[in-house]
Amino acid sequence: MSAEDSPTLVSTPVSEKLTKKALTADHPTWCPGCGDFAVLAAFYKVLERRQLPHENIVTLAGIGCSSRFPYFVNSHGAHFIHGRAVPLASGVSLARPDLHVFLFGGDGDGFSIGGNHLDHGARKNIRMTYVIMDNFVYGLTKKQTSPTSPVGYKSKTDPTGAIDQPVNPIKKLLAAGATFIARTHATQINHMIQMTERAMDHDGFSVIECLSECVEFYPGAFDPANPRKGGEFKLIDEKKWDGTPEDEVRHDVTDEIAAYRLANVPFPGLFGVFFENDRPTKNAFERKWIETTRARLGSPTDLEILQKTFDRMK
Amino acid sequence: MSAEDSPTLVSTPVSEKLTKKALTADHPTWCPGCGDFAVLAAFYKVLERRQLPHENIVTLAGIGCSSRFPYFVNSHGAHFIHGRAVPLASGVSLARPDLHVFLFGGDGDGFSIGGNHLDHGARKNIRMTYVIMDNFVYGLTKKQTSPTSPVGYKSKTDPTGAIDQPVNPIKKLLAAGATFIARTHATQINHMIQMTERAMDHDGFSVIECLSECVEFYPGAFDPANPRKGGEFKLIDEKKWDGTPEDEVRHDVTDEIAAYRLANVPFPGLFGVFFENDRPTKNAFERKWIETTRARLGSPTDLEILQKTFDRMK
Amino acid sequence: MSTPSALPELASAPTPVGGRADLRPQNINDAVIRLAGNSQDGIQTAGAMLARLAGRSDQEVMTYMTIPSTISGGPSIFQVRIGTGEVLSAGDEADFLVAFYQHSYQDHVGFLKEGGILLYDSDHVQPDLNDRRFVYCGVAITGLTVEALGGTAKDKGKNIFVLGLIAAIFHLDAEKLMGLIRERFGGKNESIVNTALMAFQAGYSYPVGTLLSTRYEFEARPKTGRPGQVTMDGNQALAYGLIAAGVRYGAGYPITPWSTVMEILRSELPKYGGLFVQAEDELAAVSLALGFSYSGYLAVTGSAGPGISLKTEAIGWASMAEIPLLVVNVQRGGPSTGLPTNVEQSDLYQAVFGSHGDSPRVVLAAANVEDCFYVALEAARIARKYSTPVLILSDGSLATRIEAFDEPDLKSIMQDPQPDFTPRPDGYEPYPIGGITKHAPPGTRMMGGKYPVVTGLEHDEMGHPTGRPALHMAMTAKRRRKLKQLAEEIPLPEVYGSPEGEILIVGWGSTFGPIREAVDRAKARGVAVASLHLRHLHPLPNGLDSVFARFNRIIVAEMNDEGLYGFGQLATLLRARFCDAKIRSLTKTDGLTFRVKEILQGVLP
Amino acid sequence: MSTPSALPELASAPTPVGGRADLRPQNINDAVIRLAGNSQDGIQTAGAMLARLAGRSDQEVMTYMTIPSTISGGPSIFQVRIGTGEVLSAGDEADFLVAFYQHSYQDHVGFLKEGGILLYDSDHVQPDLNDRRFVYCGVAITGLTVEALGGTAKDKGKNIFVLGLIAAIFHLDAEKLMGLIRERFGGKNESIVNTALMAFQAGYSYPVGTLLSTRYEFEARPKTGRPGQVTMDGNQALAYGLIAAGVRYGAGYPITPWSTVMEILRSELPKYGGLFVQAEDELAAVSLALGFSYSGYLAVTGSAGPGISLKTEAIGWASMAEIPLLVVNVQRGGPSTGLPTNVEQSDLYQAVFGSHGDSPRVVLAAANVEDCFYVALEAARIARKYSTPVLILSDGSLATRIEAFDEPDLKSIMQDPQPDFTPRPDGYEPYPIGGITKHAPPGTRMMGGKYPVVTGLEHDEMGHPTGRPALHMAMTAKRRRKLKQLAEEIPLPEVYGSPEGEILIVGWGSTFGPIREAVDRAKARGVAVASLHLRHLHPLPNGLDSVFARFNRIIVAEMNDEGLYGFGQLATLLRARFCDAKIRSLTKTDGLTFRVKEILQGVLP
Ligand SMILES: Cc1ncc(C[n+]2csc(CCOP(=O)(O)OP(=O)(O)O)c2C)c(N)n1
Ligand SMILES: Cc1ncc(C[n+]2csc(CCOP(=O)(O)OP(=O)(O)O)c2C)c(N)n1
Ligand code: SF4
Ligand code: SF4
Ligand SMILES: [Mg+2]
Ligand SMILES: [Mg+2]
Repeated sequence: MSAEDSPTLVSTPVSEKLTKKALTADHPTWCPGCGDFAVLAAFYKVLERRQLPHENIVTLAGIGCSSRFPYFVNSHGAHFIHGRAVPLASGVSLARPDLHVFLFGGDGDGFSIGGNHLDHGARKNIRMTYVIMDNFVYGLTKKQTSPTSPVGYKSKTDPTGAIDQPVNPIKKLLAAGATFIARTHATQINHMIQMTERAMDHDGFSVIECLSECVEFYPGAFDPANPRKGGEFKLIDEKKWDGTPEDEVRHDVTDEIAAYRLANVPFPGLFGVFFENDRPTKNAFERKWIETTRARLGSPTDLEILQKTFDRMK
Repeated sequence: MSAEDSPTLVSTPVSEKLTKKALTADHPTWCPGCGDFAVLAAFYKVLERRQLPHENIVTLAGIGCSSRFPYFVNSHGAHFIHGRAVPLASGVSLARPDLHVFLFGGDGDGFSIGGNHLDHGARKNIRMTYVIMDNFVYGLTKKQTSPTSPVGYKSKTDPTGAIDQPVNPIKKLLAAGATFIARTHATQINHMIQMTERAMDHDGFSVIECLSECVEFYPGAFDPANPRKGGEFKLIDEKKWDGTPEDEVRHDVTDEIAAYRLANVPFPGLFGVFFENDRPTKNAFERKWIETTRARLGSPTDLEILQKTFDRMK
Repeated sequence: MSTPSALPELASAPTPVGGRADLRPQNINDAVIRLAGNSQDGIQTAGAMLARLAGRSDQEVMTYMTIPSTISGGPSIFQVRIGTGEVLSAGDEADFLVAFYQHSYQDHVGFLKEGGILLYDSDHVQPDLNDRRFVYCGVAITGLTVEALGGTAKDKGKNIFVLGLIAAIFHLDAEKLMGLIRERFGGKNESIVNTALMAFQAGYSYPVGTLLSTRYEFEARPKTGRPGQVTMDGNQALAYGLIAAGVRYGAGYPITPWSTVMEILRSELPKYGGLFVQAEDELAAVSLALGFSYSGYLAVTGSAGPGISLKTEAIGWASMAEIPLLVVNVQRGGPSTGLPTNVEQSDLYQAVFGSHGDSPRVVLAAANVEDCFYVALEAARIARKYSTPVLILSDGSLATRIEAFDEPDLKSIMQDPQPDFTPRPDGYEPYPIGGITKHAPPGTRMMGGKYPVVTGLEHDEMGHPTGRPALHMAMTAKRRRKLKQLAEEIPLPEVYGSPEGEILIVGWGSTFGPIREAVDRAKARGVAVASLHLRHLHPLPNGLDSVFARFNRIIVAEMNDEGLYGFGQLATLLRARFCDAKIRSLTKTDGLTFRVKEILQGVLP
Repeated sequence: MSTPSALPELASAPTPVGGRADLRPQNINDAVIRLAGNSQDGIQTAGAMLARLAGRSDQEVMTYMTIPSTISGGPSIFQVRIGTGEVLSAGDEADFLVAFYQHSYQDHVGFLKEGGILLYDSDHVQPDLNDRRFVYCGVAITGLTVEALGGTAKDKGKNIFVLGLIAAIFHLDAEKLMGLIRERFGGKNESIVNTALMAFQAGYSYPVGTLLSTRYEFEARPKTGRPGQVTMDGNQALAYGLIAAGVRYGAGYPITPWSTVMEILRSELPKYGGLFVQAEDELAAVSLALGFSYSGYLAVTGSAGPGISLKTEAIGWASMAEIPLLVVNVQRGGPSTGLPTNVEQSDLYQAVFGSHGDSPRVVLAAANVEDCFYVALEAARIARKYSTPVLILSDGSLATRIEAFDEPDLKSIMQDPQPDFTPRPDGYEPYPIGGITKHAPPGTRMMGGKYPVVTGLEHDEMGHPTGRPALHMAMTAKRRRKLKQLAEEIPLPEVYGSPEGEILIVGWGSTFGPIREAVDRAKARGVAVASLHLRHLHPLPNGLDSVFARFNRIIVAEMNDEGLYGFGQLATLLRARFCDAKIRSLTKTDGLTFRVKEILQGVLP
């Protein structure tokens, strides 16, 4: 058997239209006004537009407010343990090329307890789309300093203001080798939709850091970044490769050093695609190995392969 | 009590000279020819030169061939569990400003299972000197692919050659925020000594990636990099700030982007200091908080502080 | 632990008082007041003030609260039980229910005892007045609060208005309460304090006489010769207990219901020259704590079940390297993420057996809020004396429950945090086979010139790794022996109730109160039931078998599952040790604390 | 498991043979050969060929080896026991010792039985010829090898030279051995094969007759009607068992002695269209495996103790979310990093109780190399049927020990790895309270339009998180019930030896062989000792109490510590369940497998 054979059996596109209604599950338990609602709305929109086979959508998450996402999407899904959603999703992705693996989580889940898995998922370039709802705080556990909390932020674990330098998510992802890295904002639903679509079209480990406000424990965290509140939402000006002189100064998303430099722009920073390249995925490498191996063997059954091995052990 | 008061009692410099003999403990269990012997020799040399108070040297490690280091140094030391030596060392460093905290380990210990702790130790800038003996392989467990194994390396877990893109340690450390990052080679004992001395003089989280050959499972890994074997050992040309035109093109170790660029040089890469800056340590921040708090309180005894708290709970 | 002073009459009355509330005696010595609203209504603030007032009035008090499963907002209750006798549990039934909303009324009226008083916000609640079991007392809480505060405060202030109402009904000391309000809101700007006081006054001066024919008054029973009381919740008691025990360093990662311990320590330790680090995860937290302990400062880490699972490898290292360490587990409902905001005692197995290999450790559990304080001291004493990891089990009910207890005599209790840096003589062995390990922290001069390495590999007396068969046997025995030595010094707990008889209820952790109250109630009914509370769970005290021999049935009541073979976790440990088939289980896993009547039903034939 | 065919005479003889070796019968049916040298000498290669030859010759065989604690190099032994009767343990004493160096001689001569033969390299070893207990047979192994190979190969080839010598002394089938040499070195270049064959010939043609007056020959006792044998070590058997069980995906992280399982799976699974991932740590490994299992493909993860400690949180999720998963623990000496290259059975507690909360899981243990294969099948069957995590315990002695066993009938055994993607009907409930959970893997169409979420929070039948008290009770019971149902279908293991009597030795895991051999030897001495082997450790099979009732003493022999109360880990579990005070322990923690005589000494009065 090959992992590829089987799922295709059932993934034949289904004729029923994927409506928002069909995608809606439990009513979110988030606080009224929480930025995560917008992320959910954008995700519904993307799925409606793309009309993937309903049964092939998988929504996975770790633990946190944001990680409750899978309950609110009517798709196959799993709500895992804190910080380990990337390897869970890697298992799903590597075994099942027929599925669209979406992963949602928070800054604590992704950059603190889960930070190592993020890096290794990135360097191995395992195909999945991962949206990190960054609210600069631990929401579910009620206001402790998170790895992205800015210096000075007063939380329950830093009553006089946070002192540790925060993680720079974009730099972290670049250094680790993620092949698609973007940044967006929960108040910018169209931009969010656009980023999500590009991420899911990317064949590799694609991550979107989405600033998403925690109105309960860090209200106004992104005020300056929020155009609705008079802030600025500065987009990355991507190269159009049109040969014009203006294009010279535009950002080449395949340029790692340039992306790293853009990641230094201070808060609220830039939004859009920082980096994208098409390094082969681990999914592809492993599949190739499987195929080469099997081709070399001819087409024996599983029983024949094992029998042969045992014969050598006589 | 303040953590600072006490240790000074006992750390009064000792008159006996710190000789190699006094520093030597068990005979290393490493394979004859293992690169780690040279790292140990360099460390003895550094300690002999610096004449730290013997009792204030602490040698810590996780698990791996390289992590057996503490047994071979006659100093206070601990041989911890796999991958968690950075937080162990952080505890020692934060509680005991009187101690010189040295940490040794392998690429698996540091970049694979311990990768997250490395990043968080770096961003928090916890004072310690960490030497990672990178042999591109899991030595102690006998030849599995390590996070730095190059693509194509044939190990027991990649019989047809490694396929995952390896970690780039320098990029990882830069992105995480380490404040001293250097690279050296076990065959270059003088360079190693020099790097170690600069690292220990750096007030912050200082890391040295030291290429150290595993003669048992990856002999010749660094042949091209080994001048003794006719390879090249290309040093980073650091800025001298002498105003000369030649200095223009030299590397500014405080320039993060430049350092990131240098990290892209393909194997065997460059050697020397990639990055150094003097961001305040977590040790300093926390101590300042302690001092401000205690200054505000006046000089009550521990009993008085707790009694006052209880009085408020009546 | 508090000693019984007087039996709470209302709560121990086996038959409902019945009839009308105004038939109840004016003097009461026990009342259960449940405030039911939404979590943003500040009912916890009001409830906590009642608890603190009781503490200051030398009364016993215990609170109980629920946390909604939504992230913020949602239905929530806060319950206060106040008594002049001993208060052992938060109460099975309420004497007095305050319902802020219709859902509060509907969800909780079943908890009100017959003859109890329903105080409801008539602006929101329409009770079924035909149900003649209760006394109805409707007050336009919302409207009157808005009116009193001038309409600017929206819903804010209702909680304090209700506090005033309760003060009037129970004849509480209004002056003291206003003092508490001033303390509570004092740090903020003046107008907030004034608004709160206005709300209180409005409630206090409400003409309750028009609705109720009786005013209640707590019997004045001053506890002679005892010090004053302090009022706090279990996590506070635990955190301050650690400080009293000389713990100055620690590390943790947030998780409900452990987080507040770490938040307190993070804020408080710098005052003592110490430090608490919020780590990137639980693996780092326990490792940091071990770094602190290795450095000479007995340190603490903690979590709830999921985080403790992540710490088991490092705890095993502490066993092997014989490093003292305190590990707090504020248990919640399990397994996995489970029921984060509910209570359970299902992590005992993990505490005792959770690491690979034979890795002996000490396990203690706190009985009530007061004991959270003292158990921390005992844990630190043991960790230091035996150079061993000690797990302290608390749980989600103790974490948030407020109790008043006799103020500890800090002067005689405070422990010195200072490590021993005196130079060690020549011939020092880090791991003496015959003795108990006492590490020389780094910074200590070794006069023989040989410096120690502590290690998780099996080792000889000097800490050198070794695979020598005889040595592993000897070292395993050494690590076992010290805990056996500890077992010898642990006092055999006293039986509560008749020292022999038909039934002995054995409990551990927060079931302490309900089990005692069950014994009291059974006694009142003339049934001979006794109880035994185990605070040291591993090692167990010696001599339990002789106690068990005096009873015909031993029933271990605990909040965990009966397991595959019908026995809860402590019951299993006891059966394995004593092979006494009389030992049976009374277990439950509904995420709620034991009600006294559940215990009685479970144990009485 | 092999059934006993004939008792090994030499090994079961209670009194030493004594006198001179040439007095021994020409026909033997059991010989213990110990090769002692340094690990780089290739003694494992030579030993493994002897084992394989025995397997091909329908003989029983068992090997035993030590790994030095230095990273490479250092003293090492490889022991082969070959018999035409049943070989149950690697042997308490050697009949034949090959000493490559002086230290090999010194360290191992005590292991040679009286009358045994010492074959030594006279270029390196000077034995004490005055010690008349042994037969001395000095051969200039180094010199002759160098001579035979032309001096270019340094020390390489000594192992094969010795193989030739042994073949001559034991009258082994030289043709078959040369075939094995060709197979072993065949992949590499031709000259290597030729060199090896030259070394073999040199040893085989050495005039042993000048030194020994007797040649030994194994009795020919063809096992009629049985299939051929396969020869492999325990980790190979386990890995291939997993493949036969339809496991196609897995993830792990290296650790001794688990690593070779993962190395085999990493190389083999692609042939079957599957995949094994080397993860960044054990936390990731178990999570990846859960991702595979969640996707529909029953997956495996594994480690030794330290890594299993890291997996306990995720295993708890598998309990709660009811995801099938296989978790292999190849146990080593503990606690902590412990004794990585030694054997111990001290992770049983962790296997059963290692996660927080009440998180039921299944625990099985392999008895011998053959059983490593079959236990994998049983584990996969249970995991699939009950949608549960199953822990498989093996240990460091099984991992590297080579045995020959009857070739499995793969045709009837092979399991289909294919997930069930058939669309689920309307009304599908992921977590039916009444039934056993059978997840619909992603990719499965849900005809009712409602797609399932699997979760580690407590949940209702649909997977919605809930804190409802009654539901947590019901779901906890559901998860417990399925394991009780499993317990009903597990066969009660048969008693080996007399079905009732004085002493019953209970064992689990790799103590199987030595315990059986102890029973045989006791029988030979006329003492009525029986044994019972437990393969299903959690849940335990029902009905053990009725077996225990037939014996006066129940002694649980296991390689772990006696603990605080005097009982090993399985003994503790059995005592807790049955409260039978007859159940006592025979434990040891010297990092070595049980010797038969240790068991006899321990159990006989
Ligand atoms: C092992 C473990 N540790 C800790 C927790 C407690 N916990 C739950 S969510 C969370 C962090 C939440 O922060 P984030 O990931 O940023 O998500 P948010 O709630 O802000 O969306 C923590 C610490 C847990 N469930 N498991
Ligand atoms: C939790 C845990 N997992 C795995 C191991 C096994 N292990 C020991 S050392 C090691 C890796 C060694 O590689 P590296 O860190 O590069 O050190 P080296 O031996 O190459 O110097 C591993 C996987 C362990 N001891 N503990
Ligand atoms: S606590 Fe914050 S992050 Fe969580 S649901 Fe509420 S607003 Fe959103
Ligand atoms: S195995 Fe490799 S890394 Fe380990 S001691 Fe030997 S040469 Fe060094
Ligand atoms: Mg967050
Ligand atoms: Mg390495």
